[in-house]
Amino acid sequence: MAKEVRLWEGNHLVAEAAILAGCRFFAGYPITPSSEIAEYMAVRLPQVGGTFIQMEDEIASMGAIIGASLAGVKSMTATSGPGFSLKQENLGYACMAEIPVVVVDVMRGGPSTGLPTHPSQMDVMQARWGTHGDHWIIALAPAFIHEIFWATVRAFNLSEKLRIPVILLLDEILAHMHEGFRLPDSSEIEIVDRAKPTVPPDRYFPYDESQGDVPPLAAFFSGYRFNITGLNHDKSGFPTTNPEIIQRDMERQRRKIERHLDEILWWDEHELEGAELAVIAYGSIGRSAHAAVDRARALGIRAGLFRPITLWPFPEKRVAALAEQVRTILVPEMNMGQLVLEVERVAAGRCDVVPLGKVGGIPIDPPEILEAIKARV
Amino acid sequence: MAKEVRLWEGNHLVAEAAILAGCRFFAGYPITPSSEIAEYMAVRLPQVGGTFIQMEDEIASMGAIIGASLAGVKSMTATSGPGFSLKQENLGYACMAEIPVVVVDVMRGGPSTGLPTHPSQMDVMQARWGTHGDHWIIALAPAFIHEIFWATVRAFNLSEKLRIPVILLLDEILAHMHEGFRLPDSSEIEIVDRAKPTVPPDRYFPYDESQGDVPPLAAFFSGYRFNITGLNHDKSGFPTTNPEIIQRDMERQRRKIERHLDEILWWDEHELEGAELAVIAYGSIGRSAHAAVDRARALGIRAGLFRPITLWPFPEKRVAALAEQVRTILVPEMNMGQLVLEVERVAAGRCDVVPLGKVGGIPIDPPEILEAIKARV
Amino acid sequence: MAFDYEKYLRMERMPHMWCPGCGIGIVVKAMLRAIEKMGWSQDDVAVVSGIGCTSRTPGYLDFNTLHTTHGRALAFATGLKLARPDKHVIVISGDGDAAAIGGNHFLHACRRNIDITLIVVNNYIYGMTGGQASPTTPFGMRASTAPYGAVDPAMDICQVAIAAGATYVARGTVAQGLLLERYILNGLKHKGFSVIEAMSDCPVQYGRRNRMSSAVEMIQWIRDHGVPVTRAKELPPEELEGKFVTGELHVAERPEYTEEYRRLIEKAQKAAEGAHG
Amino acid sequence: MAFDYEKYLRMERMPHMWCPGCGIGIVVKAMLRAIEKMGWSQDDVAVVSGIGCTSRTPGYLDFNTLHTTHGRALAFATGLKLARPDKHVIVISGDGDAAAIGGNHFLHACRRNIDITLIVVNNYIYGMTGGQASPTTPFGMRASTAPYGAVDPAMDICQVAIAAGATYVARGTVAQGLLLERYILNGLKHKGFSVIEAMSDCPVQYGRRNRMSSAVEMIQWIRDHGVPVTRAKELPPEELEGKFVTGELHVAERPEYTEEYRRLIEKAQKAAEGAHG
Amino acid sequence: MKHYELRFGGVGGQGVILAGAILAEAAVIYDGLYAVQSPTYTAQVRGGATKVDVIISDRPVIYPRATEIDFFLALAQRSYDVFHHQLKDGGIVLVDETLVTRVDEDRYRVLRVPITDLAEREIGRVVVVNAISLGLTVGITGVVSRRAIEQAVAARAPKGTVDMNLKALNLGFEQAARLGFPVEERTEEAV
Amino acid sequence: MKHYELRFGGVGGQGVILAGAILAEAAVIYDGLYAVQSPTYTAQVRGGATKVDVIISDRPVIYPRATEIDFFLALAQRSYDVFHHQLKDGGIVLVDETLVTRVDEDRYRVLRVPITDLAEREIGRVVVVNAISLGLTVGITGVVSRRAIEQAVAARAPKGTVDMNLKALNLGFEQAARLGFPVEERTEEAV
Amino acid sequence: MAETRVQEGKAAGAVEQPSPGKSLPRIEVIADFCKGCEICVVMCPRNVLEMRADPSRWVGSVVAVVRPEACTRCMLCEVHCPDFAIKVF
Amino acid sequence: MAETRVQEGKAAGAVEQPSPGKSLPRIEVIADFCKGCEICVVMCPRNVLEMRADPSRWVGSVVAVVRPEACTRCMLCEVHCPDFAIKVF
Ligand SMILES: Cc1ncc(C[n+]2csc(CCOP(=O)(O)OP(=O)(O)O)c2C)c(N)n1
Ligand SMILES: Cc1ncc(C[n+]2csc(CCOP(=O)(O)OP(=O)(O)O)c2C)c(N)n1
Ligand code: SF4
Ligand code: SF4
Ligand code: SF4
Ligand code: SF4
Ligand code: SF4
Ligand code: SF4
Ligand SMILES: [Mg+2]
Ligand SMILES: [Mg+2]
Repeated sequence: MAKEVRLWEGNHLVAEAAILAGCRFFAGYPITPSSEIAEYMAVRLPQVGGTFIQMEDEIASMGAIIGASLAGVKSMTATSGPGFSLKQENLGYACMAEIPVVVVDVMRGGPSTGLPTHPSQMDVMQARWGTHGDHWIIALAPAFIHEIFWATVRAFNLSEKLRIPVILLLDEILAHMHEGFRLPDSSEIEIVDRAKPTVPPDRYFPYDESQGDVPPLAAFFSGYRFNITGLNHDKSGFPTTNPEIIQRDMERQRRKIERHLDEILWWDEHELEGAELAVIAYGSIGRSAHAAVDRARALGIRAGLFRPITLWPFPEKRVAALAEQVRTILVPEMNMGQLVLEVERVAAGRCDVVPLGKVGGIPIDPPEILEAIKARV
Repeated sequence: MAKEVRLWEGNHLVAEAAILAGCRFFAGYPITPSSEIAEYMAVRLPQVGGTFIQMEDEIASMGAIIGASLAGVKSMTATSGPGFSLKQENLGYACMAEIPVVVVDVMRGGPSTGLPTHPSQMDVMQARWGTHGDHWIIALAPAFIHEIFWATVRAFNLSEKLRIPVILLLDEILAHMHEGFRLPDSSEIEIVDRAKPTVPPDRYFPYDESQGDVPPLAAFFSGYRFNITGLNHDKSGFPTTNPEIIQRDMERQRRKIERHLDEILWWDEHELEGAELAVIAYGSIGRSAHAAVDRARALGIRAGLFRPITLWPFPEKRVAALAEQVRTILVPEMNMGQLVLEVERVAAGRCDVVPLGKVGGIPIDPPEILEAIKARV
Repeated sequence: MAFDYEKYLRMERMPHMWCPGCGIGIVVKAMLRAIEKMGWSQDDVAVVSGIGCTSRTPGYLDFNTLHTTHGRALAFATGLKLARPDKHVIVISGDGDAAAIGGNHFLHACRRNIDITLIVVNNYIYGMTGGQASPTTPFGMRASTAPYGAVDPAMDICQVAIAAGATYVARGTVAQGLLLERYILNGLKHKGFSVIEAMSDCPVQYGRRNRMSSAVEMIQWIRDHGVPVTRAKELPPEELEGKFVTGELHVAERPEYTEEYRRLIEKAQKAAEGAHG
Repeated sequence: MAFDYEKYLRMERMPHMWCPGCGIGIVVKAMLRAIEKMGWSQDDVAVVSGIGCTSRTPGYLDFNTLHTTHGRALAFATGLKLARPDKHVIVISGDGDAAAIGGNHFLHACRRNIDITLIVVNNYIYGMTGGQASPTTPFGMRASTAPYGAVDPAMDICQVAIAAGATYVARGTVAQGLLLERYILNGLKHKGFSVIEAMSDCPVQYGRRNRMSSAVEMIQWIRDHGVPVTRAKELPPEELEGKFVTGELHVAERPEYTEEYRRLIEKAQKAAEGAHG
Repeated sequence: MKHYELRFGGVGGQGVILAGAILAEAAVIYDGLYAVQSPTYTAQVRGGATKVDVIISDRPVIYPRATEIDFFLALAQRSYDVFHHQLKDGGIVLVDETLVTRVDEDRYRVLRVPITDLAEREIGRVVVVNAISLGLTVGITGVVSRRAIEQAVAARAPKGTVDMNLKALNLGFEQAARLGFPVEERTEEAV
Repeated sequence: MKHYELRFGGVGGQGVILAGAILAEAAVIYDGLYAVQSPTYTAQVRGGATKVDVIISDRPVIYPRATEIDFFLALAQRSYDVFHHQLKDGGIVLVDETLVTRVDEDRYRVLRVPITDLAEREIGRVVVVNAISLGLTVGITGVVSRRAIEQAVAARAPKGTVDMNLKALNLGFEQAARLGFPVEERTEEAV
Repeated sequence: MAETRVQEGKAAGAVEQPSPGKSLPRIEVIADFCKGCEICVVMCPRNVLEMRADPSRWVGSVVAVVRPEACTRCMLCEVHCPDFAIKVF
Repeated sequence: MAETRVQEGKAAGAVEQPSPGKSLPRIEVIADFCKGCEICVVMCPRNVLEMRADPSRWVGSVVAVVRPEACTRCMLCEVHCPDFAIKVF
């Protein structure tokens, strides 16, 4: 039965989308501006037979969702900057142990307590590098209400498919804005569940490369008894210090990303054809840039927009090609320059890369971006 | 009185250097391979009238050193990967509040519990981006025993001078190796203490731009009563949500780094003259690369070494110039490729940048680097 | 005669941000009167907090004031106190700050018996973030994250403090500001870690969700649910169900941490000299 | 008759890595005998740990085993248990893991009274990292970070557990493996959060520094310093100084968390249906 | 193309953010338009200035914040001061005249209504300030249909307060008419 | 140029890492050479294979790990197996013959001494295995002076054990001599 | 309103009669700080205070001193005013 | 060695005499697991066990069963062997 259009708060839609994607466990600790996700889950999860728990802190929340996921239940947590910092250690555990989980970080002004009720895009680099040690992670930054929905579903699907934590990065504007959206029917939603082992228990190994880059993950209590550890491990999940095994294991983890780029990478392009200047922007500033590009085009300026939704892994190839095409890439972000560093790296000198960072809790609006575009063409 | 040459363990020398640099407070939580720093401090600090405390966890340790530093006492903590992740939130507080502290991270294999007793260089990006929100930080990665000493002293001096947290990045090899070193006399050591206010208490503001990019920091209990918060604040240290004030404050913080690059940046060059290939390596792998370059030169290969000791801020200008000079930059690291990303960014396509990452807890030895050099010339 | 609160307030930052009828102000006043009675110079006092409504206190007070991260006030305070054991460090925390995310630092400050006074303003809720359940939200009561009523039992902060080793533990209420002042005063006088829990009202985030929408109603509820410790001892457990015990719950003498550390320093220095001599 | 430990061991990973005489193995055996008595299928049992020597236990056991991060075992276990309330979750932790870095999760697992059994192997020290002081290192005893003797008083894990709300709390020792087994068994039977503290020896990192270099000496010390709770009640406090009380220290009935949550789900679903109908 | 940017400004607790959501709901659910409601909090607790932007359009809304505001409802001076800057020259400013006294008359078209007084006097409850404001807003701007705002208000009104809120909404429309904005015919089947 | 790379391998608890430090101290403090001692732990607790590299040179040591080992002392089979690979062809392997039995005779020059047995039999304490090993190492390689290693051992020996350790060291030198390596003259003022 | 009174018992030793030798109590309200919470009103054992509506304030009301002559200077109003808005001299 | 005996009291109900009807106890030592800690030796109330030096092992010794006939099958050795190295049948 087709559902009606409703006005959705970004945070609430994340929660509802998670439930539709199969999420049945949420552990969290309140923090502005993400708390509405927890509050919505507190109401809704028990209605669908799931479990919401408010833990004693963010560290515990992150631990709890890994535990629940290991029992085969799709799990999520949500937080903002300070809480995201606290989750980093256990987030790294999920990377190492390859446990599917979804972590929402609603970005607010930072560092530290910063500007709790104001938007920022300051956790973009942390999302990639926040935990210690080499690790791979996926981070999605939707911009429109429907993207918030589909990015949440995709976060779960990628996480399940690749046995990897997926970060959903919102900013406070998107989290708190309300926008009209019709919830799709469950038949319209493709849901991916992690692969289950096909071998009998005595031949099951949770990190068995011979089963592919993403070996199946059995659920605890399902008759497959195995070991999970945050130490480097061999294919059976037991600790090892063997350098070759470890190197291979890490390479396999990297391959999980590299070989699935087609499914992971997601972006939007707007007016890039014939563009001499490309704006690269994401999240709510992606919308601002979209508006600015429209205005620029209206003025006859050949500007276009590349709006990555997948921030990590970064869409390197496409951006490299873009750098080849345009003379300038402008990168407005609500921070002092973060993703622009990655753009610079990928552009590799092929064009000018111009940061347009701004902090203080107010967005970069279309006129400001338009000004910057004009100054560069 | 000139001291004798002694065999120093890297970790112990960090601790002794800290004491000579004026450190009188250490709070920590044990973790391999950094624990010897705490253990040494537990013995030595009370001997010099200082205080060592083992806190309940790394979060508390980080909080305690900020508290002690605010009372005017130079403070340090030491940890390794998992603990470094846990310190991130309060590390960001030190950035925001601009409290001088020194944090040692002895890198071991990661992510997660990883390889606790084996070396890595996997926390390099985390050192820059581990906490949420925009922030600036200094990270030093010494390679030789004398550098360990001087980098520790410099960490304190930069921290005091710039009111910024400084990260000292060792790897397990450097932490546990013993090497001969003669402790300098205190007269040979330049010690920088944070600027004290020169204005009377009623005109004192802890973030007063008019006092320079690094406004003086009064000690608690010194007759200057002021407020410190992790919220964005105005010059007086009270919370503000004024975007202009915040933007200016963040820009001042960035300037603290930019205007003091001369003092902050520190690197070693070896055989770069006429080099066609430059190796960029740091920490113990910097030593390996040095040996490899020597062997390459002996074979008539025009290779040289750029060995940054200051990793963050990255010595952009020098590396950009190098990228102009050479055909290839080779970046061996005990990780899957971290600092190489920054090298790529800075090289901006001027030359080939080749990663040589390795994980699994064993170092990249000179023959391996030599092989890679040969393959590229 | 009116107490001169202005002496201790940063008047340029007043009026404060707390909601009408919020009990935090009552606790802060009791604390200021107690400090005045100690006769301490403002320069010698630090007030440290975490994050939350309660934790906004330091910003209004003219001491050395430190607004830290959520739950970590005691960790920062421990460093501050160890750096200057001769000065006075007071920590003020909300129930979430002290007992949820800050629970571990609370445990260990108690254990060390470090000479810090901790005031916990227990309003049963996360006030600042909008009414989520706290570890002290009573069973069955509502919060934005407990829409069907809390299923977690509430923590008794004072009992945990006692078990963990705090040497002065008292519980007062904002319905009895003068008693509260006395407990805080005794806590400040006490050498060792002292915990004063102040049962307080949050009409906006807790009261509103639990049929007590005015501060007056909540304060009444608090008054009615507190049982003085002397009386509590005589009551059967059933009658204490859903109530809390007030008064000085625990006073003990144990070595204080900074003094022990001073002794350790002497010992270490003597040993080191011995080694040289 | 010899107990069939092999049934529960991953024999291909044996012998285990613990030092000669280390008490952890004694605790693990008691735990395995208790599990056997419960008659549980190995598929239905998860053993979860943090980091430390004790926390290496899961790797040797043929259950669903989870070796998490330092101090966080109870957090992971809480998620696991809530996801499958019908299964059995046992956590085994060291004293540092449970009471230092893990203190907060410990407090709140006790408070929630979630049906998990926690076994704390208290060997007074951080074994794995090389003998640093733990929150249970007795006052004055030496550790690598307490070279002049510990100045922090030791935490009484059981007392904190009781104050925080655990409903089965017992303390045994590795000198009395059969009693320990009985406590663990009663803990496993108990519906609610149960804590069994096992006083254990670490000859290498603790004993060596404190003039008990052999396991036998340490186990003797443990035997001599435990006072059964029945006897402890009769002794004056002075005589308990420096000793620890053993036995079942606290057994209570309180609503169990996952059952309460099941009820909440029913309530929520009824309410939601009501809203639809 | 229809594209209208509105801003409601007040202080925490007044409920302007909810009012913005109701207006957006009227547009999206009942009029089939596109809309974004986008709030700004300047303080975490009561008493701080807050605002909400509502952008209503017949095409998808790209940028979710108002940049060229057509209509600004200010229920607190502080809020006016902080948030009026993005108003178009000549844009409409509607203020509660007892609460907002200093307005830039030269730049904007200023309308004054004693909204809070009316709420107390006519309905007897201050909470209906929002419903009155919505009536005024829609009456003045016509940005959504009367029927849509009625349905939206009714759907959001707490149990037992629907009539009171619709009455207040109507009062708003009447006030708009009084200010010279035409009254759309009343829809009776609203509830 | 003098550049000598040594490796001592054993299992946790045997103290080879300390032995490496003492040798490095002999070089640095008493012989005025450059040296790095660089340990490797493969397990956090007892019983795992450990090794320590000592590089002694008359110039500053660049790379702190051994890559072309001249001399390898192996006190455990496991340690030999894991750590012998970087030994030079023809390099010297000294093993405790009761603990290490399988050695690659074709590649290395293998010397066998029953070090642990000697410690028990001649000195009566297993702990002196390290001192004997140091005597052997220096006796065989001459990498530091006898006087230097004596001073280093004496300085590191726990109170009351100096004589025992020096006796063990001497035993090591004697064993080296027995294997055909010349004995440097005894320095009496060592302690 | 008797049932909403919240009083601190004599235990705290604070409730006194006005002493004849002293001047009459002066009760000062800092209206800018008063948030109209009514706590002082219910705390006062002598009905000295009352709330007064004031629609010009976002909180809607402010306290007023209506029977100053009855005041015993017990300080309960001052002690319990969370807003530092009432002072008894 | 009497003074180093660590015994679990009768409370645990475990110390029994060998029952004449049953076959003699068989005590199995898994030498590969035994780390020579001596705990079983001091736990045994009947002096059934003894340590034996074995320099070929890094731990230096291993347990030996010297008086099997005295064994009461009380299981204290087995229960307290941390290394799963001794079994009493
Ligand atoms: C690490 C972190 N997590 C969460 C938050 C969000 N937060 C701020 S205050 C608070 C709780 C406030 O409750 P309480 O401590 O009881 O203080 P109150 O506001 O009730 O006085 C929370 C969860 C934060 N600032 N930092
Ligand atoms: C976050 C973090 N901090 C510190 C460590 C280092 N660490 C590993 S185990 C351990 C303590 C072990 O002590 P305990 O819990 O008592 O266990 P035991 O080894 O004594 O059984 C520590 C501090 C870590 N792994 N992770
Ligand atoms: S939200 Fe609650 S605790 Fe916070 S200021 Fe308001 S009433 Fe006080
Ligand atoms: S170090 Fe201590 S706790 Fe760890 S295995 Fe050895 S004896 Fe046991
Ligand atoms: S001091 Fe205040 S409370 Fe007491 S009688 Fe006077 S007005 Fe009433
Ligand atoms: S208690 Fe204070 S704020 Fe409340 S009504 Fe009285 S004077 Fe006003
Ligand atoms: S069972 Fe073991 S402890 Fe008991 S008597 Fe026999 S050998 Fe001794
Ligand atoms: S207790 Fe076990 S490990 Fe120890 S000596 Fe006896 S059999 Fe060997
Ligand atoms: Mg609270
Ligand atoms: Mg321990």
